[in-house]
Amino acid sequence: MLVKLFATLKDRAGANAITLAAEGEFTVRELRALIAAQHPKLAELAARSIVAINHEFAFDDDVVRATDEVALFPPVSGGRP
Amino acid sequence: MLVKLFATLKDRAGANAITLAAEGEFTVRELRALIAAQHPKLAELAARSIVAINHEFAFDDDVVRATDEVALFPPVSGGRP
Amino acid sequence: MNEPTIIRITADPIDLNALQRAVTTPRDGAVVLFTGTVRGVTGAERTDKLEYEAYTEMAMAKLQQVADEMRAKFALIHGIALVQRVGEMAIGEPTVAVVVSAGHRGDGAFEAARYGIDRLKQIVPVWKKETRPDGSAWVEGDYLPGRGD
Amino acid sequence: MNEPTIIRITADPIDLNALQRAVTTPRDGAVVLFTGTVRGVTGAERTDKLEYEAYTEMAMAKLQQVADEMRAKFALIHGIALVQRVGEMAIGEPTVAVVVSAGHRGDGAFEAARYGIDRLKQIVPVWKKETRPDGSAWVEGDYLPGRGD
Repeated sequence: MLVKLFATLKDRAGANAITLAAEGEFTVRELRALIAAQHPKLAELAARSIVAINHEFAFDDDVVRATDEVALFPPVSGGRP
Repeated sequence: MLVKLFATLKDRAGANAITLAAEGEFTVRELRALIAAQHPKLAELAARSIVAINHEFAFDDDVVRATDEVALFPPVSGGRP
Repeated sequence: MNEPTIIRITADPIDLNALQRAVTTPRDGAVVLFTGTVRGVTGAERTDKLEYEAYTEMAMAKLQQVADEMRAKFALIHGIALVQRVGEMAIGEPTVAVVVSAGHRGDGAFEAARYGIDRLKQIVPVWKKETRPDGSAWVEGDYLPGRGD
Repeated sequence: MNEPTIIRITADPIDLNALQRAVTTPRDGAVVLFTGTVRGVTGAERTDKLEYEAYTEMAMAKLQQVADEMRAKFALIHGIALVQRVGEMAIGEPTVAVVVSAGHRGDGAFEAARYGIDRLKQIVPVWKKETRPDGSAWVEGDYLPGRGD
């Protein structure tokens, strides 16, 4: 499966997406571990970045399917209110 | 002296100013009476319109000099907040 | 610090892009623009066009006073533009603009713009004449200025 | 009723005049426009230019969600425009616009615009890269979305 990357994560990976060997269903927590294992450069960022599944925010217990659109990115640039 | 008129007052007078025979100093209350006496068409409006002297709001006890710039107009079109 | 204050009474259309640029200083990250527009429908009433008239010299002085009050009440704002259009306007066109810039969106630009339009509608001598299907008439407000206004 | 909702992510400059016209319905007498701009000076820091990047598909969905939330919270507002610019921008240029129309200035357009920009800055996936005299870096926020965001 493909994981889209934005901002700091894109720069760290040197690409706007990474491929991940993954099948079936797993949790967001497991997704983070898969990324860390297969893309060590992203290990630290993968642990604390935001995960989106099919354009919705996802949380550690949520289920990811290998067919979902998955993205990893830092908190958005809110700026001081 | 000249008294500038705006909006409803201008329409009623059919002119954007009226001349007023007046000398020296008098109060805004007396100004309203002078206008009513010399321009009967404006009598009713003169009693309740806003008076401005030299671009500042003026009130019944304020002093007008015949050399001041005097204007008469309705409340401004505020619109519902 | 250079803090632009733009005060204008004009027969020309109001250009919001130009006003945004004009009030924005290098320290500004937020600009709030309020525009009053010619409403074509109010309840069951229909308006075809609007004409605004100003007592220009006094209106300029009172716009400056509104800007001064805004600065006194909202210490963190930077640029201010207060523009009143006069003459004939069609439905949907901006008749008035109140524009405020500030460093951040929480620095009072929203509140200052709201205060500015409220005060402008109270003390700046401008009147509108509405043309409706049944004729035209001056629209009078109900605010009577007091001392200090 | 025809209540325009404009959602846009674009590399083109933001045209406030066009947005004002686009959100204004015949029932509207008030339009509030908020624009975020590229700040050139923040305290002692200087920024030369800014680049915005969006996760476009998700950002469009989240802009729509912000508009839906605005309508749910501010029942009297009419038109809404939410526009995020992406790509390189110079100091003073609008990077984002939140535009709200309503019948009257007290009908919640100011509050809805403020709510809109606050939510947009929390949940719409857009990031900025600042170029300063000492190099360039992504600016990260600190809002962590929760369930329902």
